Parts: sequence; structure tokens; C-alpha cells
Amino acid sequence: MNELNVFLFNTLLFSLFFNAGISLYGIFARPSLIKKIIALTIFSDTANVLAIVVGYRTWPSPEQSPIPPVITTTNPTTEDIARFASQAVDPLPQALVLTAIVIGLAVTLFLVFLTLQVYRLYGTTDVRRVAKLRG
Amino acid sequence: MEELINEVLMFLGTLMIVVGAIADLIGSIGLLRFPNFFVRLHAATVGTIWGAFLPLIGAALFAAGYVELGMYRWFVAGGAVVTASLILLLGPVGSHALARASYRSRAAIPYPLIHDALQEKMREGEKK
Amino acid sequence: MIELNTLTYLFMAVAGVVSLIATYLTIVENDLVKAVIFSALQSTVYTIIYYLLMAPDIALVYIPVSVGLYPAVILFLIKKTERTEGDLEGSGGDSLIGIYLTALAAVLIGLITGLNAYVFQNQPKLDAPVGIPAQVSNALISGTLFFFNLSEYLAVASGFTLVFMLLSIPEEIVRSFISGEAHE
Amino acid sequence: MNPEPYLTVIFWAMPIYLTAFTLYSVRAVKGPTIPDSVLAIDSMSYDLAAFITILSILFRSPILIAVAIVLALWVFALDIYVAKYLESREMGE
Repeated sequence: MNELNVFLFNTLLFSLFFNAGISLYGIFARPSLIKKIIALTIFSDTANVLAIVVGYRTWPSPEQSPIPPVITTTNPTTEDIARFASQAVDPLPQALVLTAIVIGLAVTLFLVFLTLQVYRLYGTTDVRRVAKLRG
Repeated sequence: MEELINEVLMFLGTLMIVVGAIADLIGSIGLLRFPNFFVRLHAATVGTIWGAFLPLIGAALFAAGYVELGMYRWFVAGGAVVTASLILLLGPVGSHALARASYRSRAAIPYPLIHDALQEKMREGEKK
Repeated sequence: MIELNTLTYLFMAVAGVVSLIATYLTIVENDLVKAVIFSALQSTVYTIIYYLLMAPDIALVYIPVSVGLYPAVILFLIKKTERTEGDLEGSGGDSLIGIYLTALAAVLIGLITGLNAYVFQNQPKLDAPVGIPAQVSNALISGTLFFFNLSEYLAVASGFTLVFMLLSIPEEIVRSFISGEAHE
Repeated sequence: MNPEPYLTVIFWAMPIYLTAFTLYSVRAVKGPTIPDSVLAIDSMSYDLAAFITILSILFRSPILIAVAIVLALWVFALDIYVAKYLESREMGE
């Protein structure tokens, strides 16, 4: 039963790496600027998911799933914290990815308005034609 | 008496969740097999209301009866009821707006068509 | 007997495969609005992966950003600029994918089966059994080199056909086209 | 009054949801026209919201409920954006 779990988790990792590869191809090879922005968002999302996957842990027991890194009791006793430490997922990558997503949104918005400006000046968002017009 | 109520709640919740799962499957099969977009809207409503609203109410009942951590089962039940009421409000509005937009912009064509009553109404509207 | 953890890993695997298909279609699609819809689908699947990896706060932030705002902003951009994407010039690009895939094939197989493998691994090594054999029933194929040659052949063939097509255009048509472009 | 039999019944209802989601995503990927894929994503996400709530009961961690509410709301917004884009392209342009 365990190697089935390993195989399924590997499929998730495999598809994440392949996503990153495909979106990199999309950023470089596709001519339209808008397609490049979409590929860039997918690439940054995949990187964030990979960061979260690093923080995941094995299940304490086949029935008891790992719990999210949030202590729900107000003043936790040491026993609470011990149980929490034995079950919870690693909170550190989650904190980092939180800011990464928001900053990714800001960068994408900036890119969108840059592309709009390119369209206004050159009348096209196709990178090859933009390169021809010496502007 | 307390035990009985929890037992009944859990039974009802499980029943609703299972019925919701089957309705969800039926909705998705319907979405695949129907000929064009406008007929698929029927399958989508089956999938959304029977497949999402009902299991959420079932989950609320089940959580109310399931004495997992005394205080938190009401938190779960409340969350499920809120989501259920939201889906009840948002589902139809969303698909209605989508259907209206795709008809007027002809993004989806009602292909196997016998008689289009809406076309006449729109033409009369334009004549006025 | 299936346990809760195998079920969760199964959900993760299916979500990964669906996101893979959605990403591939997003990149390959020419009509940008469909690409945006596929990226919305891909973001929903990523929300589920975040949820299954026990990161509710990330999912809470990720949904409005990726399912809410990205499609809205990019649809706004598409409305203001062009809707379809120019098609690729040379068809040589596909064979480049061939080279890319054969280079990484060993690693990807290794990732799935859990054996260790190297990038650009030509033939099976002692500690890395994943690899293409040197010969197939005494016909020499020398490992992955066979596939590299194949893709290289395709790339060069498409490049040369393009060049010969350009050369075969009669002179006056080209001259009028160039002078035509000068006035543009 | 042990919750065991009900939990196992719900546990075996989960794969049905999984097949439903794959069929939805098949329609979303295959959908010939844009409204088809948007409709498939729309109804898939509402069912995902229900699925998340049930899964958080199975996982016995109640903090995960909030994701379902936000998902249901924002997918509705996606629906409205696409409808607005389709409509205004025809009328406004």
C-alpha cells in the first residue's frame, strides 16, 4: 500500500515539473505577449506549489491526516503543542508563498499594462512584428 | 435522547451526501452527452443544485451530529450552511448571465433547433 | 484496504494530471480567450492541490488572485488588444520539443518509478537502470542518440524546406513585395 | 453511537465525486465553445466546494471550511467576467 502512495505522490511531482517545463516553453517560444504573461503566471504558480509540497509531511497514521499549521485553542497547553507538533504541516513555506502569490499578482498587473502600452505604440502584441518596427 | 438525535442527524447527513455524489455523477455525464450549450445548462443545474447544495446541507447535518470536537462541529455546520445558501443564490444567476451573453454574442449556437421563440421577440423589440 | 491517505494521494495525482493537461492546452491554444479559460481551470485545480496539502491560508489567498483577478485582467487586455495569437513561423519548433523530451525522458521516468536517473542519460548505468539499451535485437540504436538524430533530422528538414520555398518565389513578386513593404 | 459506519459510507462516496470531477474537466477541456468550458468550470467548482467541506469533516480539521466559501464566491465572479466579456464584445465594439 505504501509504494502506491509513493507512486501517486510522484505523479503529482512529475506533473508539477512538467507544468514548469511547458510554461517555460510557453514563455520563450510563443510569439504573443499575452500568452507569455499567462505562461509566466502558470510558471510562478507551479513554483509556489512546489514550495508548499516541500513543507508537506507523512501521515501520522493512515486514518489521522496531517493538520494545517493553525493552533485553534486560545492558550494552548504543552500537551496541545506536543500533539500539534506531531501532526501539523510545516508552516514556514506557507508564510513565504503567501507573499510570493501577492507579489506575483502585482508583477502581472504591471506586465499587463506594459503590454497595453506596447499595443498602443506599435499596434500589435506579436513580438516578432514589434521587433521589426524600429519604433 | 441526545444519542438518538445525533444518530438521526448523522444518518440524514450521510444519506444526503451519497445522493449528492450520485447526482453529481449524473450531472457530469449529462454535461458530456448533451448536444449543445443551451441543453447542457439543464445538466449543469442538476450537477450544481443536487450535486453541491444537497451534500452541503447533508454535511451540515452530519457535522452537527458528529461529536468530533464538541465546539467545532457547530463551526463546520455553520460554514456548510453558509456555503450552501451562497451556492443556491449564485449558481442560477451565474449560469443565467452566461446563457444570456452567449446567446446574444452568438458564442454558442443552438444547433439542433426547431423553433427559436427568442429570435422573434428580439426582432419585435428592435422594430419598436 | 484503501485508507484515507491513499485516497488523498489519489486526489492529488488526478489533480496533477488535470493541471498538466490544462497547462499544455493553455500554451498550445491559439485563441487567447480559450487559453485564459484553461488557465482558470488550471488555477482551480491548483487550489485543490493547495487544499489537499493542508495549506488553507494559501488557498484563501490564491483563489481571488488566480481564479478571480487573472482572468478578469487578461480578458480586459484581450478586449483592448488582439484576440488570436499569430501562428509559429517555422515548424522546426516541434522537433525541438523532441530533443527536449528525449533529454529529460530518463529523469521523468526515474521520477515516476523512484529509480535514480541522469539528465541526458544515454544507456542504463550500474546505479541508474533507467535508459534505452545500446542495441535492439542486434540492431544498433546506441541508446537515446537514435531519438536525438530523429528530432534533429526533422528540425533541419523543416528549416531547409522553408529556405527552398523562399528561394523558389519568382523575382518580380519578391521585388514588388519588398517595394510594397517600403511604402508601409 | 459510534460514527464509524457513517464515516465509511461517506468515505466510499468520495471516489464518485472524483469521477464526476474528471468528467467535468473532460468537458471543460473538450468544450468546443467558450461558454461550454466556463459552464464546466463553474459547476465543477461548486461541486468542489461541497467536496472540500465533506473532506474537511473526514480530515477532522474544521479550519479548512473557509476555502469552500471563497471558492464558491470567486468562481461566480469568473462566470460574470466571461459573460461581460462575451456580451460587450458583441454590443460595445
